Amino acid sequence: MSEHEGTSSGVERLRATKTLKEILDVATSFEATARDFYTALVPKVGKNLRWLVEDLAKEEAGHYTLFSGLAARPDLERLLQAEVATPASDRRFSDAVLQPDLGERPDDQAILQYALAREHTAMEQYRALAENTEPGPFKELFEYLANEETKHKNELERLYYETVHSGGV
Amino acid sequence: MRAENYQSRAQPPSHEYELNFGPNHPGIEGNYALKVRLHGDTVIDAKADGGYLHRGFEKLMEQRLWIQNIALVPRICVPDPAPMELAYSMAVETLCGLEVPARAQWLRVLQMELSRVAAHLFTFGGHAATTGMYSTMFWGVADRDLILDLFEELTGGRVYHIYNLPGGVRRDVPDGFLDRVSATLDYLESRLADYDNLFFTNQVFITRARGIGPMSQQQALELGVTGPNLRATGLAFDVRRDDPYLVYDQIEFDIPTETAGDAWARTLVRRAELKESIRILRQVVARLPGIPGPIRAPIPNPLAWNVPAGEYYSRVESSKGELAWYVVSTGGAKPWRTHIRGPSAMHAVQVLETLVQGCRLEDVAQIMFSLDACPPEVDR
Amino acid sequence: MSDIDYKAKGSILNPLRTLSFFARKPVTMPLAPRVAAERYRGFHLNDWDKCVGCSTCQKVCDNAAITMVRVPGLPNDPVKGVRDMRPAIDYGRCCWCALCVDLCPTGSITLSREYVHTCTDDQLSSYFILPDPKGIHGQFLGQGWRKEADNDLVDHARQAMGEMTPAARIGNFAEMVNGYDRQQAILEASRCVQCGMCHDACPTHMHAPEYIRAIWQDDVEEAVRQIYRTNPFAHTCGRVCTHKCEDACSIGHTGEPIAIRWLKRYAMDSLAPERVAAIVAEQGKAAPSGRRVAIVGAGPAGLTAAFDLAMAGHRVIVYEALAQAGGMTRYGIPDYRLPQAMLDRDVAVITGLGVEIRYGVRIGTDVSMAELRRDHDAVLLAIGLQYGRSTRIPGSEHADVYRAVDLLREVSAGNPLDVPKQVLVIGGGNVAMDIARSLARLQKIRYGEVGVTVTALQALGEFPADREEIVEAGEEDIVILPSRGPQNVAIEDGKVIGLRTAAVVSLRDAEGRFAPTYDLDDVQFHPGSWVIEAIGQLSDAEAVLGSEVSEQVEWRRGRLATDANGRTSAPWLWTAGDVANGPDVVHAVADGHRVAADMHRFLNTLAEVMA
Amino acid sequence: MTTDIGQWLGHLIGQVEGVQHRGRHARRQRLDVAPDALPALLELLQGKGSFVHLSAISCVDWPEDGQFELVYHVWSYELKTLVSAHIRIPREPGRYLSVYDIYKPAAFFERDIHEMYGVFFEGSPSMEKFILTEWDGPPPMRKEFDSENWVNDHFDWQDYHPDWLNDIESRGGGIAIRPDEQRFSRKAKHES
Repeated sequence: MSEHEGTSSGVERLRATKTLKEILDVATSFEATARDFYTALVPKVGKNLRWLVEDLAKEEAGHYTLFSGLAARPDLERLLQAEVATPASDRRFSDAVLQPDLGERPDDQAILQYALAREHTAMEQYRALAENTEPGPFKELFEYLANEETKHKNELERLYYETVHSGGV
Repeated sequence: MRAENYQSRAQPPSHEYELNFGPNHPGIEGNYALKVRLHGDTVIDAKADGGYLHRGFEKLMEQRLWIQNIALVPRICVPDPAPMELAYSMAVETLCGLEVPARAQWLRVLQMELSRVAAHLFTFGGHAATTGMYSTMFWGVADRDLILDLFEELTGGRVYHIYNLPGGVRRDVPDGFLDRVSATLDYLESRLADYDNLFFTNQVFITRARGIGPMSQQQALELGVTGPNLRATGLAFDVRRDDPYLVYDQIEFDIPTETAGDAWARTLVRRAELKESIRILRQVVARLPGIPGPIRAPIPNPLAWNVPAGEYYSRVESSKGELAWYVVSTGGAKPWRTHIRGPSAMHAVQVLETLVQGCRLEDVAQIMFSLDACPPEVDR
Repeated sequence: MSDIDYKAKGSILNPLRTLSFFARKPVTMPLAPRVAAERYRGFHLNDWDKCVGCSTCQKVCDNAAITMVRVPGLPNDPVKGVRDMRPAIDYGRCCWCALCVDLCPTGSITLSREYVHTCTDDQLSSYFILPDPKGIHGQFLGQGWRKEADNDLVDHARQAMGEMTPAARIGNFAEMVNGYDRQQAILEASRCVQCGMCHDACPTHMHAPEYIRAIWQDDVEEAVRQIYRTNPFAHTCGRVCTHKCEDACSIGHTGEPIAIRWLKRYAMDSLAPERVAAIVAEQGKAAPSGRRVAIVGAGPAGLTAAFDLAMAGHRVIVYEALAQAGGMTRYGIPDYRLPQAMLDRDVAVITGLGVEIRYGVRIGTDVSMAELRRDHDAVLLAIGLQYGRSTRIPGSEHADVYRAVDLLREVSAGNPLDVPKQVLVIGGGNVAMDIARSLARLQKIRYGEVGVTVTALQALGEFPADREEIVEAGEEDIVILPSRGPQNVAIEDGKVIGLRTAAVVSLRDAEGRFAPTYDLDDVQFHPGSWVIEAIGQLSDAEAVLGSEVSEQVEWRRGRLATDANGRTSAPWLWTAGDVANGPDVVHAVADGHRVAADMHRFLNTLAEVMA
Repeated sequence: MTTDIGQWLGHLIGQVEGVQHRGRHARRQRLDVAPDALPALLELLQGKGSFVHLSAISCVDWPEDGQFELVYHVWSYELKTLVSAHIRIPREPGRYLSVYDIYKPAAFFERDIHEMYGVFFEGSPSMEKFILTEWDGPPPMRKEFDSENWVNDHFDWQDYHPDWLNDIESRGGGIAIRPDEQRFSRKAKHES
């Protein structure tokens, strides 16, 4: 599911520090990929699962818009050059930029498991970034994102258990 | 009773007239009354006239669940309601084959004899009042109240105990209750001397009561007289002894009799019975602590209680005489038929009608009270 | 015999001795009202927190003195057996017998220690009281008559149900519960106070008070008549119903609830199938309507709807993918709980009405939904949840990791299973218990001993399974490990060797929703050669409908969107049963009735249009 | 009581034709007898059996059989046994013989049965009304007379409007189940 061994893009990113700009770029493409992935999945799943995929796409699109907006703000340009320590979760986060292969007609459980893993990675990444960033607008941004992703992940977890563990039968 | 029902029974000659004696509860329309035909102040004929004091018990009982009738039957006789519950319960128990636990039987004796004492105190008072001796009535009613206090504690009700259920009784004695019974019995015994002075050995009362409403044993048997009224003619018959129920066969008591068969003798029998009841109650107080529970046999849910088909005639000795229920079940949730044989129904109609023949008007009330007739039980 | 001799003692002077009373101290009683005795039967008090509005007091009242009053704002929950009604007493009718106290199932009613209430003519309404804990005069003087062990008339104890001992039942699939005999059934039925809480709580609102009463009256035919008013799966529900009725039973507040399920079973078992069929026929089948209905799935929901629609005169054809009818009741419930012969009886009554069941036809594969639609006026989708969910933990894709429903289907169909000596079951619901106990029996038969371990996320008290299932599983030497979350299936040399679980720290989040968290420092290994997942089920509704129909209809969060009557956005298609509202037989029956009624309304309008 | 009541009674009633005898216990004996044999039986019981006390006469209505059952409860002070003699008479015309000549208390019971069931006793001293002097309806103890219906037809339920009820009604609640809808004794049917 979220195990994608052997992707070649990892090595160059194995640096101790990165600029905020670099990190934001990755995050933006992370959200864009997800948005595109879910959007592409919509016609592939049965109509009964479409609500789930559409919900997920909408969520990711929201984050993408937020990031694109930040990158375009001239007043933040200087701050974006600051170097921050690369979080331990960075590699997994970067890997998730790539689209997974869930097969031709993934079921609700598979979609949820993918989404859960993604949210978990994002949550860890943003939390670590928030810790590594000097106090200021970006620290607040990462904290905000970490909380968002945590909430989202919890929501998905509940949905997962309610869907899969369908109760006392 | 409406005015149009007060029509004279015949067209009497001018020197005879008719008097409606009663209804004896002036506030209640349609109560029991005695229509007396007089020649001067001498009674030449009398007819009992039933009323509507309590109405249609037997019909009502056919429409109620077996257990619900327990709430109804004590109302048939206010002065002595307890035996009504008991006799009805005994009939149902026989039909159901219920074994009443020993402790329940002793508790029932306790209730019965307390009720008998209360009823006799009431009767003394009533009888005394008919001869103008109202102090005895006040005393009797006040002392009866002490028994009612005990009933309130034991059963939750002062007059309508609703204490029996088919199968046993509803509650056990509360803490310290037997001590309070003993104290009340001590008090009542001590009062007996007062009653003797004021009433039983009062020469005015003796003179008023002796020779009034006399009945021979032969006459009493013919008229179906029972209870103290029968024993006052010398026949020592008592259902408790001769058709025994509860645990009366384990209790020592005498059956007092008199021979004169008049109003005086009837009252003397009751006075002696009061003492016998106290004697019985002392035995209950002494033995009850040693009788283990339970106080009720297991009974079904009252809402789903079919009593097996059958019939039974259950009899007890009430303070007024032989009390019986004839109960018929067709196996249903309600009685098919219940018929009460109340002692007063006999005494207040045929017996009273007979005994007042030839007596003087002022003795009619005394004869009635000396028979201890209970109008509600006539009307039932 | 008299002990006073009036001749000797009688004197006109004797009463004068009484004059000595003038010298005595007068007895003076205070004017203030005194409090009555501790068990005095005064005016009613009612503890509103205890009272559930069952109206038993009203039923036992001799004098029609009790009126039930609906009080807005009080809890009103049929499933919990609580009504927002409270008794009001008419003191123009009450006789203070206190039978209402003695028979009160909750013990909420007591009587006060007050003697008197009186009023003038213009205040007559003060004789009509809604008792609360303070009583008629708003002054609580302590409780008088109340329910104690001596005077309690509620019949608390249930008739014991005979069943096979664990040793006797573990080696076979024979039905383990004996059922009541006539005497037991009558005694058990006699405990009922006819409050009707069961009727309100039952999903299909069975006339339980009526059939319990009929059983008590030894009128089994009447009982069956009452049962069939609402439930054509009576043999089945008499055995495996989740009996919401018993949870709501008012006797359950202070005693054991009436064994309503077993009484239903008694009534059904007591009557020959021909008599049951004759009683059903009494209801009278309507004249043929000329309408055709297709029902997909011969489970309880589909067949209940088939029953109703056939009675209403419609031609009903049921398409069943498997070889026999009953759905999960046949292929999910083991024989020791529900012998298939009993299910056959229920089905026979329904087919006896002219309902045709075509077996072995899988809609979406053998016949398309479009064809069904073409050949019928209306279609009901009642396919249930036939597919097991997988945990998809690492290793769960191994061939020796099974879904419980698949195995149960094999057991019920009588197909041989190569059950190993030690198996592991994941799940705490009834399906988990069913597969655990079924495999235990197969192991006992094959190896002479049981080797089943059940792990579940829930703590023992929170298992979705019925209490008795858990107890009985324990009696059959099945090991149950609560609060363990599966982490991975251990595989060695291509073979399953066991399951790793972590301790569950918490099962629910702050909002009470299901979201387990694990303590990964507390991991255990459970050896076993098979792992069976019994965590949840899903349907293949989308596949049955086919993509064309599937695209046409509305969906709502993964399920077909329906109105309150089970009708989808396609005017010819309804859905019912577990696939719509799960997950037990009686809910499916209720669903079947509801949907059938709506389909019948629809078919009637069709007839009008055609005419 | 040392006498074997059953045996003794069996011997006595052997003199009356068609009597069936059952004993519940020593002090309760039941006899079933044809109506025309009852007076002779009672005379025998009273004269030879010392059953001098007529405790009661009970009437039981059996509408489905079209019969009234009359039960004569007699007691012997000597034998200490109660014998209940049962007869069945046709409900129509509901006539029977008075036993007043044998037992005086019969007058009271017969008058009562006449008033409550409409059974006429020939030779009874008074068949006048006793309690129901203002009643011109059917004999009320007959099963077909439904007294509760009669009450409901002739009397109104008290119409109460206490403040608490007005308040509850203003909040959307109110009387939900009237007592007459639920009264259990009314619902429970007779099974016979």
